[in-house]
Formats: sequence, structure tokens, C-alpha cells
Amino acid sequence: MPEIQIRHAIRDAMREEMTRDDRVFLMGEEVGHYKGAYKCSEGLLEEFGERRVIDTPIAETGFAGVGIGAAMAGLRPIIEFMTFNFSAVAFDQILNNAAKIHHMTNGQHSVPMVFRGPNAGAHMLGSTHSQAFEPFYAHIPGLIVVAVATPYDAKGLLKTAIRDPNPVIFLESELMYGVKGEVPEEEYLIPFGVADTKRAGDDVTVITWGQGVPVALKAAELAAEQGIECDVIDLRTLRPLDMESVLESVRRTNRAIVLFHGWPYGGVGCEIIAQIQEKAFDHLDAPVLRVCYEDVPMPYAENLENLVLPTPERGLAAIREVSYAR
Amino acid sequence: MPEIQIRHAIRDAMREEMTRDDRVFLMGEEVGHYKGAYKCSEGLLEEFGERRVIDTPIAETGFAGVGIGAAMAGLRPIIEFMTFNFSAVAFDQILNNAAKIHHMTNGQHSVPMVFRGPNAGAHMLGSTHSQAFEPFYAHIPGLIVVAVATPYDAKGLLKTAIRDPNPVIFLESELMYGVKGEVPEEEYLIPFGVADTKRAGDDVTVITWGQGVPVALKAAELAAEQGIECDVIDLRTLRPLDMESVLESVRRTNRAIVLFHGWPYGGVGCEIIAQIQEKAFDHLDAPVLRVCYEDVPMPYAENLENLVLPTPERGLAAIREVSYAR
Amino acid sequence: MTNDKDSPPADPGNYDAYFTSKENDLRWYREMLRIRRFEEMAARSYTRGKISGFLHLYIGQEAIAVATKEVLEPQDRVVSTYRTHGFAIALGSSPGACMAEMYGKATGLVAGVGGSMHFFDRDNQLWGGYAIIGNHVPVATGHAFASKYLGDDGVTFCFLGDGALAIGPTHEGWTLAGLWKLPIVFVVENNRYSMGTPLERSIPVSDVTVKAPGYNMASDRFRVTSVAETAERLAAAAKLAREESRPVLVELITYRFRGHSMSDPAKYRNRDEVAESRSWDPLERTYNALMHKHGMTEEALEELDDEVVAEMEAAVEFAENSPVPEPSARFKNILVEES
Amino acid sequence: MTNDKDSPPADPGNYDAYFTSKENDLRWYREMLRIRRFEEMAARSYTRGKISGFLHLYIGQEAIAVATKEVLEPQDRVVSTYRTHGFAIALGSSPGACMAEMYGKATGLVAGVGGSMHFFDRDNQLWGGYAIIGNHVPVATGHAFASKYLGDDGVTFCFLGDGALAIGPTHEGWTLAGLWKLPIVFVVENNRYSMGTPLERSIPVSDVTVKAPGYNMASDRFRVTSVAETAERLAAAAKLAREESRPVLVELITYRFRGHSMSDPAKYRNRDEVAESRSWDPLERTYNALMHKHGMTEEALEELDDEVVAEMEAAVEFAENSPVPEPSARFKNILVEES
Ligand SMILES: Cc1ncc(C[n+]2csc(CCOP(=O)(O)OP(=O)(O)O)c2C)c(N)n1
Ligand SMILES: Cc1ncc(C[n+]2csc(CCOP(=O)(O)OP(=O)(O)O)c2C)c(N)n1
Ligand SMILES: [Mg+2]
Ligand SMILES: [Mg+2]
Repeated sequence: MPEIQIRHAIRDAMREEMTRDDRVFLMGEEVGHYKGAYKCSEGLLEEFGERRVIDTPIAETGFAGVGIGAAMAGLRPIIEFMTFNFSAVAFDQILNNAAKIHHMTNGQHSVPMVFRGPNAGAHMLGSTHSQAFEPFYAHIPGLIVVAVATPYDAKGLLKTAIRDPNPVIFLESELMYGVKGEVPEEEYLIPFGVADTKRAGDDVTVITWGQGVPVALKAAELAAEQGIECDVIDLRTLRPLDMESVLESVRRTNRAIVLFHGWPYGGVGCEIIAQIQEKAFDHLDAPVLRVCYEDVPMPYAENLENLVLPTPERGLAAIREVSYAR
Repeated sequence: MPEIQIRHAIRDAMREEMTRDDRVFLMGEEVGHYKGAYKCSEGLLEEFGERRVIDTPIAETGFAGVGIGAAMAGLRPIIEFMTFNFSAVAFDQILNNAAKIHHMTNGQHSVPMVFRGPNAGAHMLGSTHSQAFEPFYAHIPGLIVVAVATPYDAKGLLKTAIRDPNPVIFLESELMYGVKGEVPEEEYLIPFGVADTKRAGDDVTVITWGQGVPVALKAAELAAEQGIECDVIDLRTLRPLDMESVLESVRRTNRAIVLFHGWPYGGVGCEIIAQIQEKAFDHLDAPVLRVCYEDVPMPYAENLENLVLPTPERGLAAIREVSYAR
Repeated sequence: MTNDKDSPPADPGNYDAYFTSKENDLRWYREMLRIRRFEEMAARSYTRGKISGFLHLYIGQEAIAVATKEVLEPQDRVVSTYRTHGFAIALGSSPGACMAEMYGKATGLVAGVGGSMHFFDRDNQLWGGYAIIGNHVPVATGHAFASKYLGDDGVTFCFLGDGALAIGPTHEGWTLAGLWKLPIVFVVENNRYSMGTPLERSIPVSDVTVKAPGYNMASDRFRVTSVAETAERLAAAAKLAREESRPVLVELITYRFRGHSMSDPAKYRNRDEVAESRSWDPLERTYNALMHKHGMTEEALEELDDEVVAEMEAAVEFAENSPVPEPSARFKNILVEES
Repeated sequence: MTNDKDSPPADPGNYDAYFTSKENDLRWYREMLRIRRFEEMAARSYTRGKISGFLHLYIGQEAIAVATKEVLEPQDRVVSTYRTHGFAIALGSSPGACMAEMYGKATGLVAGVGGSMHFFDRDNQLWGGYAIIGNHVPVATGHAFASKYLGDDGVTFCFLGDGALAIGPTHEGWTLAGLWKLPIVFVVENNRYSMGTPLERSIPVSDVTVKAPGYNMASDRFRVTSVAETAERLAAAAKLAREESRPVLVELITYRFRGHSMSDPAKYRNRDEVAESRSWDPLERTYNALMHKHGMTEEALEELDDEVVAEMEAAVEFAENSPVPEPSARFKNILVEES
């Protein structure tokens, strides 16, 4: 199988779906002539023209809303946020229109579309450009929320997202666009709601997603060096959650941590903890711990940023703590 | 002590603070000539004039931002959202400006202001007008988040909020503006971060806030009829959380539920559960359960709405379940 | 496209100016009356506690919805606000389904999940029913985008209140429509108030069309005093939007005779203003035209009224007798199930 | 207030038109040069991996910041974007603290928490430093609101890029400023691109001031070719804002000679366009004016350059030698602690 970067997996998914279905189009800031701020749409303008690869002005509420309206009218928009940080100005469109129109219209309309772009902190961009949006979007019924960490998952899940009849929030990572991995040449789709065990082990369950995945894998490696074997579960879909996979693992390991990029309060991490303690109460030998951002706006300075971020070392400490290996 | 409605407690708090400090002003849609959509500002325009009681057009991002800018420049704005549903269009101002400016400027600026208004569902308003915003705001470091359920708490906490040097999200309830209760004639303040036990009991801890409080109290009453005595803890401040009070209670009762108005996924409810299982792991005799909205957009029809909302009966069922009294 | 900013409206007593054939005037009168009677019944049901939530009446503005129906092509769309009953009735929605919606019944326009603020009737070209001010403007712009993308020759009519002019989403929708030359008509229903706030406390200009050049939009502006003129001028706007694929802004000066919603006594308006506006009521004026210009008798018009009232009473009865939604309905339409 | 929409700029070779006394021209030249050299050093440090994140250079637009400093009263405020180095240097921030900020050092302008995009220097009237497009416009409007509320006679200068014109928060800030007649000057730095997007793909009009009447704002528009003219016309705008308490819109036609940020090779622009714009470079033109109009020698100007370069090298050295923030600094300023 050829090895490609995540940015190319994303581009290939869009290209294949645009080829397959004329209703699919890509819209966002700098997606066309500039080829995407992170070059995820390189070549698409040349191939599909300005009708289907549409550069927008800076007006996230405007073009998110246009995407929603176009989806209702039968198209299949892919709306790129240059980063999800900029989706904050379009929050109402996602909360009150994208998520609710199917419900509010009693099924007269649906909103088959994808909002995609990089999420969470990159490197030294400061507090306005370094935040994770899944706590906001995974909270909302009516949305599907996906976070990807490998080229294989990115391509398979993005194709599913584009074909899905619902609004999908598709979270990528600026830091990981260059990550390489094998992707089959033949077409494949990955269903929503199915987590992927990225490393197997019976001692501690490490639940993670998106930018957390490489950190969790590294933490698991460090733990293995100390004789603790971790199941590393990449959720991939954050709404709906594949709790079956998580619970199966926790019932086996009896210990778990959740490791992710984002602030601690509430959010996906707490949802998983709440469900684990509810559904595997008698199986837990230790409280489930979170490893994530410290509860502060992200500072710019490199040394401070490194302290705020979840690291393999902090992951290892939590793995040891739930193993009572302090 | 005189009995007054919550709306009057709120008005009195504003009036006292506006009298005390010329820098305090009230701004929002219909707060002046119309006296507030829910009449929380009745009389203030007459007393303080158009300089300090300012009707705005419908431009939540605009006037939220104006409040932030005015706060930085030395004023003490109270920004009323007609309901917090409409704060969604101002989300970026709250997330990226209000919450972060003190940090981002290294303390050169602070943002002493209050965003207040009714939160969560009222009655038969449908999905766009019936949602709880604390999951979004309590997630964000840099904010203080308060939810009130009695005239006493409303007045004491709003006065604290107006004087506090930080941005405060102050959540009221449309359904509860008419609720009456005793309020001292002399001045008092209630500090942030201190929960209030609204009913005492040793069998089950019921954690709640805002619109959840009357539901939880009723559920506790029903439970008492069945011989189960509940500690009903009204958090009052959602950020920062008074986990000491919660944990003290849970260590005593060994059982807890969280009852609130809002969607289940993530949010304040899960945060509390995550912290309880982490910090009182060995004290828990049962998993902590949530009683809240069902995971759907709020339907308009009365019978459906009643099914989606947390009710005393659903509260009782959860109390019984954690008591293994099924 | 003329912009009648400064031309004063004709004398309210002059029925010649904007009325047409008896057939047209009678049809339009009936449609306006259907809306008014429908809403009067809704108000009654609200007062009796049968309808809940917010109820925003369109009384006084009916001619706009009727005129819109007049100019609509089958491939066109209407997008509006929480003040939508008029459009639903005019576009052909069943009054029974509309009433049942407000009653929260399973037979409602959207099966009781939306209520008064969220009317949608796709089959009758009514694409909402939005209740967050301004957030439908980008969505409607998206419908027009789709029309252009698909080449379906459709025009989207996006209605908004004077209260929606200060908010950002309106600006963003207008900007994209202007930039991409989309076939859309933005119609500002300027009834001079957003809740209790008069236009002069909402935006810094008193003539909304002053904003049009900033978006490269053509514009028109006039007082709504008859269906005929309103339809004629909306048709001209739609023609421009359709044939030249470009957005057009139309400001309609109108008035709501009731408060903002049922809970608003509208004390912020003075009697003279209300009276002056009532003298322009298109329904009333058409009534007079039918009598004085087209020679209809009071009896004939009363008979018509009786028919309309009967229709709307049947709607109320339908609503009252309809079942509430099944409990399981609350889990429907959260996500689209089939792919 | 004139609006020079159609008057072509003077001949670039003509130094008489907009240059003044030797003293002024020399002072302004020095200030522009300080900004340019500062940024060139920053770019070098970025290339060497000493500065991270995004780095947006102001090279080509320096005259605007220098002119702004010229017209500012002590009670005034400047609010700007993530492209703020020029304002910081011109308003009096220490180049060392600015450079240290980008190095993420404890001695930085905001102690290393902000980086290039979030410069704030309250003591020098620089009120940010905002990096979400348009979200500073309502905030700046709030500063102006406070000035009016307190009667402090201050004017707020709110700078925004041509890329900020389509977004809603800009519209809302302008609307409130116009409605409430606030003392604020909105300055659009139209450098013709937002990232790779030219103005004609951003908004439906090519002259931004066409929007001014929609907000009841006075306006001015001109090409920035000298500090003298820019200061004169900004002063006129500020006077109007201050004395009549009303918002004024000024569109400045300018150009950034570099890409959007350090990672942008700016291939979307053609050579002729860049060359034409360079011929108007106020720095270059002032250099020529100093030589040809004020009779300065090349040597004298080189000496001045050496001084400026030395100042900026010292800034780099300061940044390099400064300590990183204490680990505990990450918990500082989350909430204000004292009441
Ligand atoms: C973003 C937002 N803010 C506030 C409201 C509350 N609200 C509902 S209708 C309304 C007045 C709207 O007035 P206008 O646009 O003139 O329409 P009209 O009621 O006159 O038809 C307000 C303030 C809302 N629905 N959405
Ligand atoms: C809401 C939002 N969307 C997108 C971005 C990403 N972004 C940063 S700068 C920029 C271009 C801005 O151009 P302009 O306003 O013309 O300013 P200039 O860079 O030319 O100074 C973009 C798209 C952002 N910061 N905020
Ligand atoms: Mg109105
Ligand atoms: Mg620009």
C-alpha cells in the first residue's frame, strides 16, 4: 500500500467524492487559488473549477450558513474552516441551524454536509488559535463529530462523512497533516461510531482521539517499557461514541485514563468517564483519570506551552497512577 | 424579611450597584423603554436615564463586544442577553475576548463585567429557544459562571458579580423570575465558589443548580416519602466549582445523582461525576447518575417537552436506583 | 428599478391607483382575509390557553404574503422569520395543519415539534420559519447559491424584519449574495419596530436602501398599501434577480397592528401612529375598493367573510381534535437514519 | 472631508506634493525605518527558528503607524490586528520587549504569552493586538463608548484589514458606532489582499467608502504615499470624531511587500503590481525626498540607518538573552485575583 500524508488522504477523499457526485463542492477561505492554508485542497481547483471549489471571504457565519442552505436545497457541501478556532464566529449556525433543521422541519429537510478543518492547538499560536472545539460540538444532538489521527482513518471517515445525510463536524490537526501512513488504492469507507484499537494491552485502557492519539501511543510505549501494557483506543467518532469498545476494554483492564488535547472541564473526556463509572462501576479498580490541557488559555511561550499540553510523560504518570504503581 | 420575586431581586441588585458606582451600566435589548423582556429592569431607565440604561439593537456580538471594550476602559457593564439562546451569535466574543483578554494582555487589562439573562428551556418555545449554555461557558478558563434559583441567591450573587473584576456569566431562568423568597433589607454579598445545601439528608446526594433546583427539591420530597433522605446541593457557582461541599456530602451518603436542565453529553454534570469518581472513589456505593434533558433538540409539543425534561419523578427514579431500591 | 424614497404614498381614499380587476382584487382580498381570520382564531386559542409559547401575529402585513404568492414561480423559495403564519396560509399550507402545529399536535405542519415560530412547508415553497434573528439570511443565500449551482432558474425570497438589520449574519448573507451575484430578493418588512424598539434606535439610517450600494444590490422601497402594487414591484425585483442573477433589496414600509407577540400590549406606540397606519391597511382598502370601485355589496362581502371564518373554525376544530404526538416522536429526526 | 475616490495619486517622482520640513520628514523617515529594520530582524530570527508561530510583517505599510502616532492625543487609543509590530514600534513600545515577546520570553511586551499576534502596550496607547478577524471592532467600539460615557474626549482608532469587511462583527461595531454617534475612526488598511484573496473576491464593491452612508459615517479614502498626507487626513478624521462625536471611516490604499505571513511566498501577485506598489513606498519616497528635496547626503542617511540597525540588533540581543517565563507563569492572569 502506498504511504501518503494525512493532507493528501483528505484531498483524495474530497477528490473521489467530487468525482463521484456533482453535488459535492468545497467552500472556504483560501481553498482554491491558494490550495488551502495547509494545502489540503491542492489540485482541486484545477480539476473541478471555480464552480465547485469556491474561495470565500472571511465570513464564517456567512459561508457556514450558505453551506447549510445549499445542503437543504440538495447539494453536498464541504465547508472548510481554516481552523476550527474560526468556527466560534459561526457557532449559532452550527448549533441552531445545522444541528436542528432536520428535527425542526420534521424531516422535511436534511443537512447533508461536512464542516472540516484543523482543531486544537498547533505550535506557539497563543490562546486564540489553540483550542479544541469538540466539547462544544459533541454536546449537541443532531451533529456527528469525528476526529482523525491517521491517513487511513482520515480518508475512510471523510468519504463516509461526505456521503452521510447528516451534518458532520470533521476535526483534523494542523500538527498532523504531514503524518504519513498506508492507505489502500482501492476504495473503502469507515463507518461512524466504531473506535479503533491502535495498540493492544490488558493492563490499562487509554482512551484518546485526534491529536491525543500520538501522545497516547507514546505514553503506552513508555508504560510498556515499565511492564504496563495499554489498550490504546482511538475513538475516531466522538458523537456517537463507541462505548461498547471502551467498556469491553475497561472490563478487561479495570483501569482507564482519557488522554486528549483540550481543556479539562466537561467535554468528551468527562462524558467517557461518566459513562465508564456508570456502566462498568464494578469493574473499576481505580478512578478514571484525565490527561489534557491544564485549565488555562494556551500561552505562546514554548516552555509554557509544553507544560500546558498533555505529554507522553504526563500520560505515563496517569497510567502508573491508575495502576497504583506510584 | 420581605418576600420578593427573583426578577425584583435582580433589579434591586442592579439598582444598588448602579447607585453605588457610576461606572456600572445596563445594556441590552429592550432593557430600557420596554423595562426588560421579563421586566427585570423595571424602573431603572427612569432612575438612571439613557446614559446608563441602554437599549440596543439586535446585535449580540456588537453589544457584547462593546461591553468588553468598555470594561477594559474602566467601566462595569452589565450586558443582558434577552435569553442566553441569543448568546450563541456572540460566542466568539465571550470565548476569545471576555475570557482571554486579561491573560492575553498579561494583566494589562481586565474585563470586569456581567453577562446575564435567562438560560435553558422555558415552556413550549421549541428547539432554538430551549437550551442550556453552561456546558459551553463553564468549559472556558477565564470566566466565572453562576446559576441562581432563589431571590436571596440572585441578589447576593449578582451584586458580587457586578463588583467582581472578572467576566461573569450569570444564568437566570425565565420560568423562575416570578419565584418568591425572603431577601434581607440590609446589604449582603454571596461569595463565588460556595455551594448551598438547600435540603439536608444522609442517604443520597443530589447535586443541582439553576432550573434544576426546584425539580431536585421536589424529587427529594418524593424520596423522603419513601424514606430516602437527600442532601440537595445547589452549586450556585458552576465555575469555580465548590467540590469540597459536594465531596463532603458524597463521602457521607456514598451515593449521588446530578440533576439539571440541559443535554447530557459532557458539560457540568459530567465534570462533577468525573471529579466525584476521582476524589471519592472509595466512598461510592453506586455509580453517579445524571437526570437531565433527553439527548434531543427540545420539541414544542407539551407532551413531548414534558417527556424530555428532567422531572421530580425521573429524579426519584434515579435516587432509588443509586439506593438500590429498585 | 425605481426607488420611491421620496414620493409620498397616494391618498388612502383613492382606490383607483393600485387596484386592478374585480377578479384579482376579490381573490387577494379573500387571501388576506384568510390570514387575518386565521390569526384572530389563533389569538383566541392562545388567550384560552390552547396555544402556548410565543405567538407573533402578522395582522396588518398580510398583503405582503399574498403578493409574494402572486409572483412566485414553482422553483422559487420563501424563507422567513418566526412571524410566518401569513406566508404559510398564502402559499397554500392547510390552515388545519398550521393551527394544529400551534396546538402541538401530531397533525401539525411539522408534527408539533416547532410551534408558531418554526413553520416549514416545503411542498408549498415555504422554507422556514427561523427564530434566531438574522440567522436565516445566510441560509437563504445558500438556497440561492444552490439555484445558481444547479441552474434551476429559481429565486429565493428572503424576508427579514427591520430588527434584523444590525446583526452580523444579515450582513454576511448580503455580502456573499452580492459578491457571488446570487438570484435572491431580500425583503425587509419594515414594520417600524423590533419588539418595542423603533427603527431609529436600531440602525443609524432611516432609509434601509441606503445600504444597498454597499452590497452592490439594486433596491426598491415603498409603502405597502395594496397587493397589486406590492406584487408588481416584487415581480420586478424577482425578474432582475432571476434574469441577471443578482441580489435585490426591497424595503417594504408596513405596520403590525398588534403587539410584538401576544404578551406585548405595545404601549410604546401612540394612537395617531396606529390610526394613520390603519388608514393604509391593505385589507381595509381592498374591502373599500371592492365596494366602491367594483360595486360589490356589503352582503356579498359578509358572505365571503362567513366562508372564511367557517374555514378557520374548521381549522381550529381540526387542531382541537387532533391527537398529540406519540411519545416516541421525540426521538424522531434527530439524525437522518437512511444514507 | 474630501473623498478622493477618483483623483489619481500624484506622480511618484514628485517629492514636493506631500513632504514637509526636513525635521519632520527626517523624524518620520527614522520611525518608518525603525519599523522596517525591526521586522527584517524579526524575519531573520524567524528563519533561524528563534521565533515561532505566525509572523505577519508590516513592511510597506509603516507610514500608517507613524502617521497615527503623529495625530494621537494622550487620551486616545489604537486598536489593531495581528499585524501590529508597526504600531507598537511607532507608538513607543520598546523594540527589545517587542522582540522578546516573539521569542516567547519573560521580558516580552506581554511576558511571552501572546507572541507576534497579540501585542498589547497600554502605557503606549496600544490596545491590541487581536487575531480573530473583525472581533476587535465591537471591542474598539466599546472603548469609544467608554470615552463618551466618561466624557474623556478620547478618540479610538480601530484598524482593520480589507479582509475584515465581509464579517459580521465589523458590521455590528460600525452599526453601533453610527447609531450611538461614538468618537471612533475606523481605518481600513486596504493592502488589497487577505492572505491570497484579492479585494474583488472579498466584497462586492471596490471602494470601501461606498459602505459609509449605510452607517451614517463620514469617510475618506486615499493612497498612502507619505506620512505627511496620511497624518493630515487622519487628523481631520480624528477631529471630526472628537468634536462631533461621530464615527468616521477612512480607507487607506496600501500594500504589503511581503507575503501574508512568513510561510506565504505570495505567488498570487504579479511582478508589475508589486513593482508599481513599490514605487509608492513611503519609506523609499521619503528617502528620496530627504536626498533630493532636503539635500541630505547618502552618507548621512547611511549613518542613520546604522544607528537604527544597531538599535534593532540590541533588541534581538535583548530578546536572545532574556529568560523564558517561570513555569508558574502559566497560571497567572487567568482570573484577576484581587477585587
Ligand atoms: C439573535 C436574537 N436576538 C434576540 C431575539 C429576540 N427577538 C425575537 S423577535 C425580536 C424582534 C425582531 O424585530 P423585527 O426584526 O423588526 O421583526 P418583527 O417582529 O417586527 O416582525 C427579538 C428581539 C432573537 N430571536 N434572536
Ligand atoms: C474569523 C477568522 N477567520 C479566519 C482567520 C485567518 N486569517 C488570519 S489573517 C487572514 C487574512 C486577513 O486579511 P486582511 O484583513 O486583509 O489583513 P492583512 O493580513 O492584509 O493585514 C485570515 C483569513 C482569522 N484569523 N479569523
Ligand atoms: Mg419589525
Ligand atoms: Mg489585507
